[in-house]
Amino acid sequence: MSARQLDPGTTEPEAGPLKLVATLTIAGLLSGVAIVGAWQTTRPTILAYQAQVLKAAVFKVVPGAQGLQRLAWQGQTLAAEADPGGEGDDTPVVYGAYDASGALIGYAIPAEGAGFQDKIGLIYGYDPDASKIVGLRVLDSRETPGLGDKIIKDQEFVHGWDDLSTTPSIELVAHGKKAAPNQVEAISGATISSKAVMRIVSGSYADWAERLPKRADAPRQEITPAASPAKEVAP
Amino acid sequence: MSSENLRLQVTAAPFTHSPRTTAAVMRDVSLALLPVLFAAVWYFGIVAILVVGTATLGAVLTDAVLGRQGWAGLKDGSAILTGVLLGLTLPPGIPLWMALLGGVAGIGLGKVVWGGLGHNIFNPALVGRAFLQAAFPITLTTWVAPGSGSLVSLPASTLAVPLLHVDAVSAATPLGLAKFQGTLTAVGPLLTGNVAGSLGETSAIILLAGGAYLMWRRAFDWRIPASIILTTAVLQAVASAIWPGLAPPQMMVFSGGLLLGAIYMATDPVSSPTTPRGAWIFGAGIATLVVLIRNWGGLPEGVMYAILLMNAASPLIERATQPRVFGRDKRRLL
Amino acid sequence: MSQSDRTAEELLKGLWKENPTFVQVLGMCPALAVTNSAVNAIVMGLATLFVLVASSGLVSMLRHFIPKQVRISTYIVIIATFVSVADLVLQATLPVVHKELGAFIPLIVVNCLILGRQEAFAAKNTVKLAIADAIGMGLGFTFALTLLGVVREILGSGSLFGMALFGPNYEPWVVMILPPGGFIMLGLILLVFSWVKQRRQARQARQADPAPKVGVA
Amino acid sequence: MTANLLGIFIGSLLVNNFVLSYFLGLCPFFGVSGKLQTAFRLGMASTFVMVVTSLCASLLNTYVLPYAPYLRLISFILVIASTVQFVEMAIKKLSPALFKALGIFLPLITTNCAILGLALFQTSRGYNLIQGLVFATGAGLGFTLALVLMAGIREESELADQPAVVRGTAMTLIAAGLLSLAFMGFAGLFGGEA
Repeated sequence: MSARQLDPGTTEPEAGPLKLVATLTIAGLLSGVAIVGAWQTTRPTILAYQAQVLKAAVFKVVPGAQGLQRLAWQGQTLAAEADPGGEGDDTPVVYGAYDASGALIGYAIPAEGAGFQDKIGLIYGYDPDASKIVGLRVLDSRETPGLGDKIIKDQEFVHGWDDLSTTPSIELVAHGKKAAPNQVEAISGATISSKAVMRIVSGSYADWAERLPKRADAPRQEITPAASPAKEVAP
Repeated sequence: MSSENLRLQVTAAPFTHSPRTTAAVMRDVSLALLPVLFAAVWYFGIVAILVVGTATLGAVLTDAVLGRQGWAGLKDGSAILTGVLLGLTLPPGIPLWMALLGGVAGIGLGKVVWGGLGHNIFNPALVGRAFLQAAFPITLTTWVAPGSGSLVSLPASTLAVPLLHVDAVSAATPLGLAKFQGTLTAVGPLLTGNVAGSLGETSAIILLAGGAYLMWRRAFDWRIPASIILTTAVLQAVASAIWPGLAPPQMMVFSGGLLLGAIYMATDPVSSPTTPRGAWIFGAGIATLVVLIRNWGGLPEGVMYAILLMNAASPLIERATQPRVFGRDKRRLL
Repeated sequence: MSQSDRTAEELLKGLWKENPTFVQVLGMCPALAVTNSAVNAIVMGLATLFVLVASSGLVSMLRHFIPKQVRISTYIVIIATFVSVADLVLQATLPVVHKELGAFIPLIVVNCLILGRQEAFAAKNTVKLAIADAIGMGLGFTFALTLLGVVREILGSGSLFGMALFGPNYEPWVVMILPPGGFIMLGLILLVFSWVKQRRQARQARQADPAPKVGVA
Repeated sequence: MTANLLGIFIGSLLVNNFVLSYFLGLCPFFGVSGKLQTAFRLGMASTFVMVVTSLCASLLNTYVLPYAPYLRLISFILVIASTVQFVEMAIKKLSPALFKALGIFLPLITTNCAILGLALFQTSRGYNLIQGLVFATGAGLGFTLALVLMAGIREESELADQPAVVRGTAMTLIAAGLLSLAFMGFAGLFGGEA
């Protein structure tokens, strides 16, 4: 674009202010109608996909899960949160993972934080009765391809979180140095991204897991066949 | 780059005339590098020669084929020097085809496209190294422990088939140990060079001796290494006094590529400022970046990046520190 | 020149002679940002093509009704609308690619190529020509992006359209899918372009003037 | 999570420099980086517009967009266009000298994708008002830094006797690639741990 093109031509006959305002208003109105139309049409598909992605992630990090529901703190009690409050809503939530009978078998906790390059978003499964982390998946990351993105691709690292004791606390050790049930091995060559994942999980764990109720005290899932469990994802 | 600029006949920096020819300087630098190469062979075996040789081959061939002067352009020795320096920054176990590629990339992207010797903004050897580091991040940070093989044995990865990956055993460098495991290395091994690292960054004593020789021969601007080493030591002394977890200053100076970079890379007269004040600023800038990256960055080593960044800034430094021309009004930088 | 010839010419010029990326050097942000894989590059190219064709058609249709003073704002509103629509449709149909492209779909709005075509062509020509021009430019852009995406993916990931090409032991040139690789690769492609062009000019000059000439460096 | 401000600032200034790592603002980067002085001025003007845009985007994100998320793109672009218009008028009134110096570059800022990119990234990362302002300042100064470094390189290499094939955009792209390579050294700097 050259500046000349942006400069409104002054030699042209002036259009009246009314016409200018009218043009912009009509353009705005039509544009609004078009966008809202597209939004309405695509919304169900987008939400269904997001719900599916979330469901897949929850079922992966809490093995054996059959159903899930959003849980949030309401005062001192953890309760099911029916519907997200819109895109601006950032009430922290966890997902309860349930077996077929509607009893809670674990929590899937989304967490995010700074990585080597950019934000890392992940979700991890937590079993409150055993005080164990039972699974972890990185959902969102822009870590260096071939290096930092091993936190997604390196199966050894990913499965290092499958049965991880949280007592007294989780620890990262160098590759091949795991000696205790509360230790995860870092990926060799991608120590920084491994560290970032550990930091994010530790931080979120301190915020969440310690006060999450045991299985028996957790809210049950209402089994209504029609209800699709997850409405919206904020991974 | 509009064509309306008047094409003046301008020679490239450095403008100061010196009785010493480029080729003579190159000879001195090569001479000073010989002990470094011997040390590399001593610690890592004959593979050091192979890596340095292949990198040099890549550099020389590229300069001869793509360079404007063809084979005649090799006479000043600068392409050979670039190749040798590049080779010395590589890890001992690097596959040879990568070393060759590094030489090609260094000369191609770092020198030929800029118009050849005297016109490049970045140090070609470091361009090659940075390209390799970005292309093969794992291989370029896979180190071999010194003395782990016999003089003539080769690491398994050396003869890897081009384009294919071979796993290699990795030892940690002193800087990596300090950063990721919190283990400090004593000054003794750093001085003698009995540590894992790039081929040329082993022995601090030998590197310093080479620097002293170059200074005596006036083959380089001593201000730049002096500024880098002093600033690094001072900044790290202050930083490690404030945050006791950081490595001590002596380790900062003697480990990794700091000395190799300060003495042989940063002093490249084409890609560094030519004014004395500019040289001090240039060095201090490199040191500041090194201290920042090593202490608070994601990478254990940052000398290469620090030098490349200051290479990029050196036209600005030069401009800001140029003595005012008589009769012209004070010209601000911006 | 007949009408259909003119249309064909407007269509073809964007593909090669006035290729938006290689010749006009417009819309570099998406050309570099999303070309780390061939699929991303094609989707981005096609999304841009859609927005470009739709906006050019509409702008050309309305060219007598939009007052000069507010034309840029109107164009931007029109473009932003189509981009919003494209964004939503992509999110619904190709969610995985949409996630990878991230913010670069909304950024089509400020792709200088699109606003440039409205101002330079659509606002002054008939609907038919405007659409032909837009299709040509859009395809040229898609072609350039795809070429870049294919090269970068093959070198950087050892795959093409997600399928591994060289087996599991390939050592990928990670740099190619990182930002520096994008800059350098496009730079090298442009270099090849201008080298070919120079050689052709030199040959033409030689043919015109048979006297021996000094070769071009 | 509350990302620390130093991390955000360094992140947008160096680690994820808008030009060299996100490829945003390339049009002015290639168009205006030929002369040091104009590069610096355009950079500073863009920084100012970025800060104002960030402020407006924060307000929109808090008060308007929760109710109408589909208007995000169109409201951002309108905010940017009017901010640029407003900045242009303000500078013209307050400092005619500066206005003259910036000249044609001001309207160009509207189509600088770095500005829209800033608003979009700020939204998708969920930055609050303060974080957004720090992000915008870092990104703007980072844009200026890239522009100024590039201008220095280009002014110097104009004087060099380059091969004719290389001159022009190809050269600038390769230079940007090498600069971007050098900026990789900042990866992870102050990344959330400072």
